[in-house]
Amino acid sequence: MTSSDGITITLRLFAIYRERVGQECIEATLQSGSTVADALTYLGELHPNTLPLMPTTMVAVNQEYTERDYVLQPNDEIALIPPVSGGQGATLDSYDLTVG
Amino acid sequence: MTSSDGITITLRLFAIYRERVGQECIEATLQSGSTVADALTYLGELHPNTLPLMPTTMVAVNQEYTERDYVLQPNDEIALIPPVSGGQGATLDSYDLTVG
Amino acid sequence: MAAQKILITGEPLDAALVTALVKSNANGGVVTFEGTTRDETGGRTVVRLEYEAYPEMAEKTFQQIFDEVKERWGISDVAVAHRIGRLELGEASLIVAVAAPHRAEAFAIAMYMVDRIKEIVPIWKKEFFEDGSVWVGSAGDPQGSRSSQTH
Amino acid sequence: MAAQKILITGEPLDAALVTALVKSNANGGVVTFEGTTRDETGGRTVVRLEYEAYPEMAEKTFQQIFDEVKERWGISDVAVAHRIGRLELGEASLIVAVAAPHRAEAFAIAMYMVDRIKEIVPIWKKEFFEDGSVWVGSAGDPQGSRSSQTH
Repeated sequence: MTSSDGITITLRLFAIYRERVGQECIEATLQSGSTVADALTYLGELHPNTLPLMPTTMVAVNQEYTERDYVLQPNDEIALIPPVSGGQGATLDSYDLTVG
Repeated sequence: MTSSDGITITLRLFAIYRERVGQECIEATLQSGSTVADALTYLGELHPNTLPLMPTTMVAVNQEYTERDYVLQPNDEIALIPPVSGGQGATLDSYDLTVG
Repeated sequence: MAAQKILITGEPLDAALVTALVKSNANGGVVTFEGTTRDETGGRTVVRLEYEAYPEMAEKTFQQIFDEVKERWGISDVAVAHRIGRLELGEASLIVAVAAPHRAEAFAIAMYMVDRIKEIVPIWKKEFFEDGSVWVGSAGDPQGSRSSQTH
Repeated sequence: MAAQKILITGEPLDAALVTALVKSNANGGVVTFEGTTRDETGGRTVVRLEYEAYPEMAEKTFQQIFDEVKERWGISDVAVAHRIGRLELGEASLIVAVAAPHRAEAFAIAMYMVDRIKEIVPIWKKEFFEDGSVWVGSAGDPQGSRSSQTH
Protein backbone atom coordinates (compact mmCIF):
# COMPACT_ATOMS: atom_id res chain seq x y z
CA MET A 1 0.00 0.00 0.00
CA THR A 2 1.52 3.32 -1.06
CA SER A 3 0.64 6.47 0.79
CA SER A 4 -1.43 7.68 -2.18
CA ASP A 5 -3.67 4.62 -1.73
CA GLY A 6 -4.32 5.26 1.96
CA ILE A 7 -6.66 7.47 3.94
CA THR A 8 -6.16 8.38 7.54
CA ILE A 9 -9.18 8.20 9.83
CA THR A 10 -9.80 8.46 13.56
CA LEU A 11 -11.71 5.88 15.56
CA ARG A 12 -13.29 7.25 18.75
CA LEU A 13 -14.06 4.78 21.49
CA PHE A 14 -16.47 5.28 24.38
CA ALA A 15 -17.78 3.40 27.38
CA ILE A 16 -17.31 -0.36 27.02
CA TYR A 17 -15.20 0.04 23.85
CA ARG A 18 -12.89 2.50 25.58
CA GLU A 19 -12.45 0.15 28.51
CA ARG A 20 -11.82 -2.92 26.39
CA VAL A 21 -9.35 -1.22 24.08
CA GLY A 22 -7.75 0.88 26.79
CA GLN A 23 -7.72 3.96 24.55
CA GLU A 24 -10.15 6.76 23.72
CA CYS A 25 -8.90 7.22 20.20
CA ILE A 26 -7.12 5.23 17.46
CA GLU A 27 -5.64 6.74 14.33
CA ALA A 28 -5.60 4.36 11.40
CA THR A 29 -4.60 4.39 7.76
CA LEU A 30 -6.93 2.35 5.61
CA GLN A 31 -7.01 1.72 1.86
CA SER A 32 -8.87 4.27 -0.23
CA GLY A 33 -12.42 3.10 -0.77
CA SER A 34 -12.65 1.50 2.67
CA THR A 35 -16.06 1.51 4.32
CA VAL A 36 -17.24 1.78 7.91
CA ALA A 37 -17.46 -2.03 7.89
CA ASP A 38 -13.77 -2.21 6.95
CA ALA A 39 -12.87 0.06 9.85
CA LEU A 40 -14.77 -2.24 12.22
CA THR A 41 -12.92 -5.24 10.82
CA TYR A 42 -9.66 -3.39 11.37
CA LEU A 43 -10.56 -2.72 15.01
CA GLY A 44 -11.70 -6.31 15.52
CA GLU A 45 -8.37 -7.65 14.27
CA LEU A 46 -6.46 -5.28 16.51
CA HIS A 47 -8.69 -5.85 19.56
CA PRO A 48 -10.64 -9.12 19.25
CA ASN A 49 -12.35 -8.44 22.60
CA THR A 50 -14.44 -5.79 20.83
CA LEU A 51 -15.92 -8.26 18.34
CA PRO A 52 -18.75 -9.50 20.60
CA LEU A 53 -19.94 -5.89 21.02
CA MET A 54 -20.20 -5.07 17.34
CA PRO A 55 -23.58 -6.58 16.38
CA THR A 56 -25.46 -4.09 18.58
CA THR A 57 -23.19 -1.13 17.91
CA MET A 58 -24.23 1.87 15.85
CA VAL A 59 -21.64 3.93 14.02
CA ALA A 60 -21.39 7.68 13.58
CA VAL A 61 -19.14 9.39 11.08
CA ASN A 62 -18.40 12.99 11.87
CA GLN A 63 -21.11 12.88 14.54
CA GLU A 64 -23.91 11.65 12.29
CA TYR A 65 -25.31 8.12 12.46
CA THR A 66 -24.14 6.29 9.35
CA GLU A 67 -24.65 2.93 7.68
CA ARG A 68 -21.82 0.40 7.48
CA ASP A 69 -21.47 0.67 3.71
CA TYR A 70 -20.53 4.36 3.92
CA VAL A 71 -17.23 4.95 2.05
CA LEU A 72 -14.75 6.70 4.31
CA GLN A 73 -13.17 10.02 3.38
CA PRO A 74 -9.79 11.31 4.59
CA ASN A 75 -9.88 12.56 8.21
CA ASP A 76 -13.31 11.10 8.93
CA GLU A 77 -14.03 10.70 12.64
CA ILE A 78 -15.66 7.31 13.19
CA ALA A 79 -17.34 6.76 16.55
CA LEU A 80 -18.53 3.40 17.80
CA ILE A 81 -21.82 3.84 19.65
CA PRO A 82 -22.83 0.90 21.80
CA PRO A 83 -26.46 1.03 22.99
CA VAL A 84 -27.02 4.27 24.90
CA SER A 85 -27.97 4.71 28.53
CA GLY A 86 -31.64 3.93 28.57
CA GLY A 87 -31.61 1.68 25.55
CA GLN A 88 -34.70 1.24 23.38
CA GLY A 89 -36.75 0.13 26.34
CA ALA A 90 -36.88 -2.53 28.97
CA THR A 91 -36.04 -5.36 26.57
CA LEU A 92 -32.46 -4.34 25.82
CA ASP A 93 -29.74 -6.40 27.38
CA SER A 94 -26.83 -4.91 29.20
CA TYR A 95 -23.40 -6.43 29.27
CA ASP A 96 -22.27 -7.67 32.63
CA LEU A 97 -18.64 -7.13 33.52
CA THR A 98 -18.75 -9.09 36.73
CA VAL A 99 -17.27 -12.53 36.93
CA GLY A 100 -19.52 -15.54 37.46
CA MET B 1 -94.94 23.97 58.54
CA THR B 2 -94.26 23.08 62.17
CA SER B 3 -90.72 22.74 63.40
CA SER B 4 -91.10 18.96 63.61
CA ASP B 5 -91.72 18.91 59.86
CA GLY B 6 -88.63 20.94 59.04
CA ILE B 7 -84.94 20.19 58.64
CA THR B 8 -82.25 22.80 58.80
CA ILE B 9 -79.52 22.66 56.19
CA THR B 10 -76.65 24.87 55.13
CA LEU B 11 -76.04 25.98 51.56
CA ARG B 12 -72.43 26.85 50.78
CA LEU B 13 -71.78 29.16 47.88
CA PHE B 14 -68.50 29.59 45.99
CA ALA B 15 -67.12 31.57 43.11
CA ILE B 16 -69.86 32.84 40.79
CA TYR B 17 -72.63 31.72 43.19
CA ARG B 18 -71.01 33.55 46.08
CA GLU B 19 -70.71 36.72 44.01
CA ARG B 20 -74.28 36.60 42.68
CA VAL B 21 -75.84 35.89 46.07
CA GLY B 22 -73.46 38.12 48.01
CA GLN B 23 -73.08 35.51 50.76
CA GLU B 24 -70.84 32.49 51.38
CA CYS B 25 -73.43 30.59 53.32
CA ILE B 26 -77.21 30.37 53.67
CA GLU B 27 -79.01 28.51 56.44
CA ALA B 28 -82.41 27.24 55.40
CA THR B 29 -85.21 25.22 56.90
CA LEU B 30 -86.86 22.92 54.38
CA GLN B 31 -89.64 20.39 54.72
CA SER B 32 -88.66 16.91 55.82
CA GLY B 33 -88.14 14.72 52.78
CA SER B 34 -86.77 17.59 50.70
CA THR B 35 -84.18 16.69 48.10
CA VAL B 36 -81.14 18.45 46.72
CA ALA B 37 -83.38 19.57 43.84
CA ASP B 38 -85.74 21.20 46.33
CA ALA B 39 -82.84 23.09 47.90
CA LEU B 40 -81.85 24.40 44.47
CA THR B 41 -85.42 25.50 43.83
CA TYR B 42 -85.37 27.30 47.18
CA LEU B 43 -82.16 29.13 46.26
CA GLY B 44 -83.50 29.99 42.80
CA GLU B 45 -86.62 31.57 44.30
CA LEU B 46 -84.55 33.57 46.77
CA HIS B 47 -81.92 34.58 44.17
CA PRO B 48 -83.27 34.25 40.62
CA ASN B 49 -79.88 35.36 39.23
CA THR B 50 -78.51 31.93 40.19
CA LEU B 51 -81.02 30.06 37.99
CA PRO B 52 -79.02 30.38 34.73
CA LEU B 53 -76.03 28.74 36.45
CA MET B 54 -77.83 25.67 37.71
CA PRO B 55 -77.89 23.42 34.61
CA THR B 56 -74.09 23.03 34.68
CA THR B 57 -73.74 22.96 38.46
CA MET B 58 -72.79 19.86 40.41
CA VAL B 59 -73.89 19.43 44.00
CA ALA B 60 -72.00 18.03 46.95
CA VAL B 61 -73.60 17.04 50.24
CA ASN B 62 -71.19 16.87 53.14
CA GLN B 63 -68.30 17.16 50.66
CA GLU B 64 -69.33 14.25 48.46
CA TYR B 65 -70.73 14.68 44.96
CA THR B 66 -74.41 13.77 45.13
CA GLU B 67 -77.34 13.36 42.75
CA ARG B 68 -80.26 15.78 42.83
CA ASP B 69 -82.73 13.21 44.11
CA TYR B 70 -80.75 12.72 47.34
CA VAL B 71 -83.06 13.20 50.33
CA LEU B 72 -81.61 15.75 52.71
CA GLN B 73 -80.88 14.98 56.34
CA PRO B 74 -80.79 17.48 59.21
CA ASN B 75 -77.61 19.61 59.25
CA ASP B 76 -76.52 18.52 55.79
CA GLU B 77 -74.02 20.86 54.18
CA ILE B 78 -74.99 21.37 50.54
CA ALA B 79 -72.39 22.95 48.28
CA LEU B 80 -73.09 24.23 44.80
CA ILE B 81 -70.16 23.38 42.53
CA PRO B 82 -70.10 25.29 39.26
CA PRO B 83 -67.64 23.88 36.70
CA VAL B 84 -64.16 23.83 38.23
CA SER B 85 -61.11 25.73 37.09
CA GLY B 86 -59.93 23.75 34.09
CA GLY B 87 -63.32 22.41 33.15
CA GLN B 88 -63.68 19.11 31.31
CA GLY B 89 -61.48 20.32 28.47
CA ALA B 90 -61.32 23.04 25.89
CA THR B 91 -64.98 22.76 24.96
CA LEU B 92 -66.43 24.05 28.21
CA ASP B 93 -67.89 27.51 28.16
CA SER B 94 -67.11 30.11 30.74
CA TYR B 95 -69.51 32.75 31.89
CA ASP B 96 -68.56 36.28 30.98
CA LEU B 97 -69.23 38.98 33.53
CA THR B 98 -68.32 41.86 31.28
CA VAL B 99 -70.98 43.99 29.74
CA GLY B 100 -71.53 43.90 25.96
CA MET C 1 -42.09 6.27 51.32
CA ALA C 2 -45.75 7.05 50.57
CA ALA C 3 -45.78 10.81 50.24
CA GLN C 4 -49.38 11.65 49.29
CA LYS C 5 -49.00 15.27 50.36
CA ILE C 6 -51.64 17.93 49.74
CA LEU C 7 -51.04 21.64 50.06
CA ILE C 8 -53.65 24.35 49.45
CA THR C 9 -52.14 27.73 50.13
CA GLY C 10 -52.28 31.44 49.48
CA GLU C 11 -48.48 31.56 49.30
CA PRO C 12 -46.41 31.20 46.09
CA LEU C 13 -45.78 27.58 45.12
CA ASP C 14 -42.33 26.05 44.90
CA ALA C 15 -42.13 23.18 42.41
CA ALA C 16 -38.79 22.02 43.79
CA LEU C 17 -40.26 21.61 47.27
CA VAL C 18 -43.28 19.69 45.99
CA THR C 19 -41.03 17.47 43.87
CA ALA C 20 -38.74 16.82 46.83
CA LEU C 21 -41.71 15.32 48.71
CA VAL C 22 -42.00 12.40 46.28
CA LYS C 23 -38.36 11.58 45.56
CA SER C 24 -36.79 8.41 46.82
CA ASN C 25 -33.92 6.15 45.87
CA ALA C 26 -36.37 3.47 44.76
CA ASN C 27 -37.72 5.67 41.98
CA GLY C 28 -36.09 6.23 38.62
CA GLY C 29 -38.33 8.98 37.28
CA VAL C 30 -40.02 12.06 38.67
CA VAL C 31 -42.51 14.02 36.61
CA THR C 32 -43.57 17.47 37.75
CA PHE C 33 -46.37 19.48 36.20
CA GLU C 34 -46.64 23.18 36.85
CA GLY C 35 -49.72 25.04 35.69
CA THR C 36 -49.05 28.73 35.27
CA THR C 37 -51.09 31.79 34.48
CA ARG C 38 -51.27 32.45 30.75
CA ASP C 39 -51.29 36.01 29.50
CA GLU C 40 -54.13 35.42 27.09
CA THR C 41 -57.22 33.25 26.79
CA GLY C 42 -59.53 33.17 23.81
CA GLY C 43 -57.66 36.12 22.35
CA ARG C 44 -58.12 38.38 25.38
CA THR C 45 -55.26 39.66 27.51
CA VAL C 46 -55.33 38.33 31.07
CA VAL C 47 -53.91 40.71 33.67
CA ARG C 48 -54.25 38.56 36.78
CA LEU C 49 -56.18 35.66 38.28
CA GLU C 50 -57.93 34.58 41.42
CA TYR C 51 -58.51 31.06 42.62
CA GLU C 52 -61.15 30.17 45.17
CA ALA C 53 -61.43 26.79 46.87
CA TYR C 54 -63.97 24.83 48.86
CA PRO C 55 -61.07 23.80 51.05
CA GLU C 56 -62.42 20.83 53.03
CA MET C 57 -63.82 19.19 49.91
CA ALA C 58 -60.77 20.07 47.79
CA GLU C 59 -58.62 18.16 50.25
CA LYS C 60 -61.02 15.19 50.16
CA THR C 61 -61.08 15.09 46.36
CA PHE C 62 -57.28 15.35 46.13
CA GLN C 63 -57.12 12.36 48.48
CA GLN C 64 -59.67 10.53 46.32
CA ILE C 65 -57.42 11.07 43.29
CA PHE C 66 -54.42 9.73 45.26
CA ASP C 67 -56.52 6.68 46.13
CA GLU C 68 -57.42 6.16 42.47
CA VAL C 69 -53.72 6.33 41.53
CA LYS C 70 -52.77 3.89 44.27
CA GLU C 71 -55.52 1.50 43.15
CA ARG C 72 -54.69 1.68 39.44
CA TRP C 73 -50.88 1.92 39.47
CA GLY C 74 -49.85 0.95 43.01
CA ILE C 75 -47.95 4.22 43.32
CA SER C 76 -48.16 6.50 46.37
CA ASP C 77 -45.26 8.88 45.79
CA VAL C 78 -47.54 11.71 44.70
CA ALA C 79 -47.90 15.29 45.86
CA VAL C 80 -50.04 18.21 44.86
CA ALA C 81 -50.06 21.90 45.67
CA HIS C 82 -52.73 24.40 44.65
CA ARG C 83 -52.45 28.11 45.11
CA ILE C 84 -55.54 30.10 46.00
CA GLY C 85 -56.20 33.82 46.18
CA ARG C 86 -54.74 36.40 43.85
CA LEU C 87 -52.08 35.38 41.29
CA GLU C 88 -50.01 37.50 38.97
CA LEU C 89 -49.08 36.46 35.43
CA GLY C 90 -46.60 33.61 35.22
CA GLU C 91 -47.19 32.41 38.77
CA ALA C 92 -47.94 28.74 39.32
CA SER C 93 -51.47 27.81 40.33
CA LEU C 94 -51.04 24.04 40.41
CA ILE C 95 -48.11 21.72 40.94
CA VAL C 96 -48.36 17.95 40.63
CA ALA C 97 -45.36 15.72 41.30
CA VAL C 98 -45.18 11.95 40.80
CA ALA C 99 -42.28 9.59 41.30
CA ALA C 100 -42.33 6.03 40.02
CA PRO C 101 -39.79 3.30 39.33
CA HIS C 102 -40.34 3.69 35.56
CA ARG C 103 -40.88 6.87 33.63
CA ALA C 104 -43.89 5.75 31.56
CA GLU C 105 -45.89 5.29 34.76
CA ALA C 106 -44.75 8.61 36.19
CA PHE C 107 -45.93 10.43 33.05
CA ALA C 108 -49.23 8.54 32.87
CA ILE C 109 -50.01 9.24 36.52
CA ALA C 110 -49.13 12.93 36.29
CA MET C 111 -51.43 13.36 33.28
CA TYR C 112 -54.20 11.42 34.97
CA MET C 113 -53.91 13.51 38.14
CA VAL C 114 -54.02 16.85 36.35
CA ASP C 115 -57.04 15.75 34.32
CA ARG C 116 -58.87 14.49 37.40
CA ILE C 117 -58.01 17.59 39.43
CA LYS C 118 -59.59 19.72 36.74
CA GLU C 119 -62.67 17.49 36.76
CA ILE C 120 -63.47 17.01 40.41
CA VAL C 121 -61.51 19.28 42.75
CA PRO C 122 -63.69 22.25 43.73
CA ILE C 123 -61.32 25.11 43.02
CA TRP C 124 -62.45 27.89 40.72
CA LYS C 125 -60.48 30.29 38.57
CA LYS C 126 -61.46 33.87 37.84
CA GLU C 127 -59.64 35.59 35.00
CA PHE C 128 -59.29 39.35 35.11
CA PHE C 129 -58.98 41.28 31.84
CA GLU C 130 -58.43 44.98 31.45
CA ASP C 131 -62.16 45.44 30.94
CA GLY C 132 -63.77 42.77 33.08
CA SER C 133 -63.48 39.34 34.59
CA VAL C 134 -64.86 35.85 34.14
CA TRP C 135 -65.26 32.71 36.26
CA VAL C 136 -63.77 30.10 33.97
CA GLY C 137 -66.07 27.21 33.16
CA SER C 138 -69.23 28.77 34.57
CA ALA C 139 -71.65 28.53 31.66
CA GLY C 140 -75.31 29.31 32.00
CA ASP C 141 -75.85 32.64 30.28
CA PRO C 142 -75.63 31.83 26.56
CA GLN C 143 -75.31 35.38 25.26
CA GLY C 144 -72.35 36.00 27.52
CA SER C 145 -70.60 32.66 27.25
CA ARG C 146 -67.24 32.23 25.56
CA SER C 147 -64.83 29.41 25.06
CA SER C 148 -62.41 28.74 27.85
CA GLN C 149 -58.97 27.25 27.39
CA THR C 150 -57.53 24.39 29.28
CA HIS C 151 -54.04 24.92 30.60
CA MET D 1 -38.95 32.97 23.74
CA ALA D 2 -37.35 29.93 22.12
CA ALA D 3 -35.24 28.44 24.88
CA GLN D 4 -33.78 25.26 23.35
CA LYS D 5 -31.03 25.06 25.97
CA ILE D 6 -28.64 22.13 26.26
CA LEU D 7 -26.43 21.49 29.28
CA ILE D 8 -24.01 18.58 29.64
CA THR D 9 -22.16 18.87 32.90
CA GLY D 10 -20.25 17.12 35.62
CA GLU D 11 -21.97 19.25 38.25
CA PRO D 12 -25.21 18.31 40.07
CA LEU D 13 -28.35 19.20 38.11
CA ASP D 14 -30.96 21.65 39.34
CA ALA D 15 -34.45 20.92 37.97
CA ALA D 16 -35.73 24.35 39.01
CA LEU D 17 -33.04 26.09 36.97
CA VAL D 18 -33.72 23.97 33.90
CA THR D 19 -37.47 24.55 34.26
CA ALA D 20 -36.94 28.29 34.62
CA LEU D 21 -35.30 28.32 31.16
CA VAL D 22 -38.55 27.37 29.43
CA LYS D 23 -41.13 29.35 31.38
CA SER D 24 -42.92 32.26 29.82
CA ASN D 25 -46.20 34.08 30.30
CA ALA D 26 -47.48 32.67 27.02
CA ASN D 27 -47.38 29.12 28.36
CA GLY D 28 -49.98 27.50 30.57
CA GLY D 29 -48.17 24.29 31.41
CA VAL D 30 -44.63 23.23 32.20
CA VAL D 31 -43.68 19.56 32.46
CA THR D 32 -40.36 18.59 33.99
CA PHE D 33 -38.90 15.10 33.93
CA GLU D 34 -36.11 14.18 36.27
CA GLY D 35 -34.36 10.85 35.85
CA THR D 36 -32.66 9.74 39.03
CA THR D 37 -30.39 6.93 40.07
CA ARG D 38 -32.36 3.91 41.26
CA ASP D 39 -30.99 1.83 44.09
CA GLU D 40 -31.68 -1.44 42.35
CA THR D 41 -31.85 -2.80 38.82
CA GLY D 42 -32.83 -6.33 37.91
CA GLY D 43 -32.80 -7.24 41.60
CA ARG D 44 -29.21 -6.08 42.25
CA THR D 45 -28.29 -3.23 44.55
CA VAL D 46 -26.76 -0.27 42.75
CA VAL D 47 -24.23 1.66 44.82
CA ARG D 48 -23.35 4.42 42.33
CA LEU D 49 -23.29 5.29 38.63
CA GLU D 50 -21.11 6.81 36.00
CA TYR D 51 -22.22 8.48 32.81
CA GLU D 52 -19.92 8.99 29.86
CA ALA D 53 -20.76 11.15 26.85
CA TYR D 54 -19.54 11.69 23.32
CA PRO D 55 -19.99 15.39 23.99
CA GLU D 56 -19.92 16.95 20.50
CA MET D 57 -22.37 14.41 19.13
CA ALA D 58 -24.54 14.45 22.26
CA GLU D 59 -25.05 18.17 21.74
CA LYS D 60 -25.89 17.62 18.05
CA THR D 61 -28.41 14.88 18.79
CA PHE D 62 -30.09 16.95 21.54
CA GLN D 63 -30.44 19.73 18.95
CA GLN D 64 -31.85 17.23 16.45
CA ILE D 65 -34.50 16.24 19.00
CA PHE D 66 -35.36 19.92 19.57
CA ASP D 67 -35.72 20.29 15.79
CA GLU D 68 -38.04 17.28 15.67
CA VAL D 69 -40.19 18.80 18.42
CA LYS D 70 -40.30 22.16 16.68
CA GLU D 71 -41.28 20.47 13.41
CA ARG D 72 -43.96 18.26 14.92
CA TRP D 73 -45.48 20.53 17.58
CA GLY D 74 -44.22 24.01 16.76
CA ILE D 75 -42.84 24.32 20.30
CA SER D 76 -39.36 25.63 21.10
CA ASP D 77 -39.59 26.18 24.85
CA VAL D 78 -37.56 23.08 25.64
CA ALA D 79 -34.46 22.50 27.72
CA VAL D 80 -32.38 19.51 28.63
CA ALA D 81 -29.59 18.86 31.10
CA HIS D 82 -27.54 15.68 31.37
CA ARG D 83 -25.09 14.95 34.12
CA ILE D 84 -21.92 13.03 33.30
CA GLY D 85 -19.23 11.55 35.50
CA ARG D 86 -19.83 9.92 38.86
CA LEU D 87 -23.30 10.04 40.43
CA GLU D 88 -24.45 8.94 43.86
CA LEU D 89 -27.81 7.28 44.53
CA GLY D 90 -30.79 9.58 44.17
CA GLU D 91 -28.93 12.16 42.11
CA ALA D 92 -30.49 13.33 38.84
CA SER D 93 -28.83 12.20 35.62
CA LEU D 94 -31.29 13.78 33.17
CA ILE D 95 -33.66 16.71 33.32
CA VAL D 96 -36.05 17.58 30.51
CA ALA D 97 -38.31 20.63 30.73
CA VAL D 98 -41.02 21.63 28.26
CA ALA D 99 -43.41 24.54 28.34
CA ALA D 100 -46.40 24.77 26.04
CA PRO D 101 -49.65 26.72 25.89
CA HIS D 102 -51.62 23.55 26.65
CA ARG D 103 -50.72 20.79 29.03
CA ALA D 104 -51.43 17.83 26.73
CA GLU D 105 -48.72 19.05 24.36
CA ALA D 106 -46.27 19.68 27.18
CA PHE D 107 -46.70 16.10 28.43
CA ALA D 108 -46.51 14.59 24.94
CA ILE D 109 -43.34 16.50 24.10
CA ALA D 110 -41.63 15.65 27.39
CA MET D 111 -42.34 11.94 26.86
CA TYR D 112 -41.18 12.11 23.27
CA MET D 113 -37.95 13.86 24.23
CA VAL D 114 -37.04 11.41 26.98
CA ASP D 115 -37.71 8.47 24.65
CA ARG D 116 -35.64 9.99 21.85
CA ILE D 117 -32.78 10.94 24.18
CA LYS D 118 -32.55 7.34 25.30
CA GLU D 119 -32.55 6.20 21.66
CA ILE D 120 -30.08 8.50 19.95
CA VAL D 121 -28.04 10.63 22.35
CA PRO D 122 -24.60 9.03 22.82
CA ILE D 123 -24.36 9.01 26.61
CA TRP D 124 -23.68 5.75 28.37
CA LYS D 125 -24.48 4.62 31.89
CA LYS D 126 -22.34 2.33 33.98
CA GLU D 127 -23.94 0.83 37.06
CA PHE D 128 -21.73 -0.12 39.97
CA PHE D 129 -22.81 -2.90 42.30
CA GLU D 130 -21.05 -4.08 45.42
CA ASP D 131 -19.44 -6.87 43.41
CA GLY D 132 -18.98 -5.44 39.94
CA SER D 133 -20.22 -3.05 37.32
CA VAL D 134 -22.04 -3.05 34.01
CA TRP D 135 -22.39 -0.75 31.01
CA VAL D 136 -26.16 -0.61 30.63
CA GLY D 137 -27.43 -1.65 27.22
CA SER D 138 -24.15 -3.08 25.94
CA ALA D 139 -25.13 -6.56 24.84
CA GLY D 140 -22.81 -8.80 22.85
CA ASP D 141 -21.62 -11.42 25.29
CA PRO D 142 -24.63 -13.71 25.71
CA GLN D 143 -23.46 -15.59 28.78
CA GLY D 144 -22.99 -12.35 30.68
CA SER D 145 -25.99 -10.40 29.47
CA ARG D 146 -28.85 -9.45 31.74
CA SER D 147 -32.01 -7.42 31.45
CA SER D 148 -31.67 -3.71 31.94
CA GLN D 149 -34.37 -1.48 33.26
CA THR D 150 -35.59 1.74 31.73
CA HIS D 151 -35.92 4.61 34.12
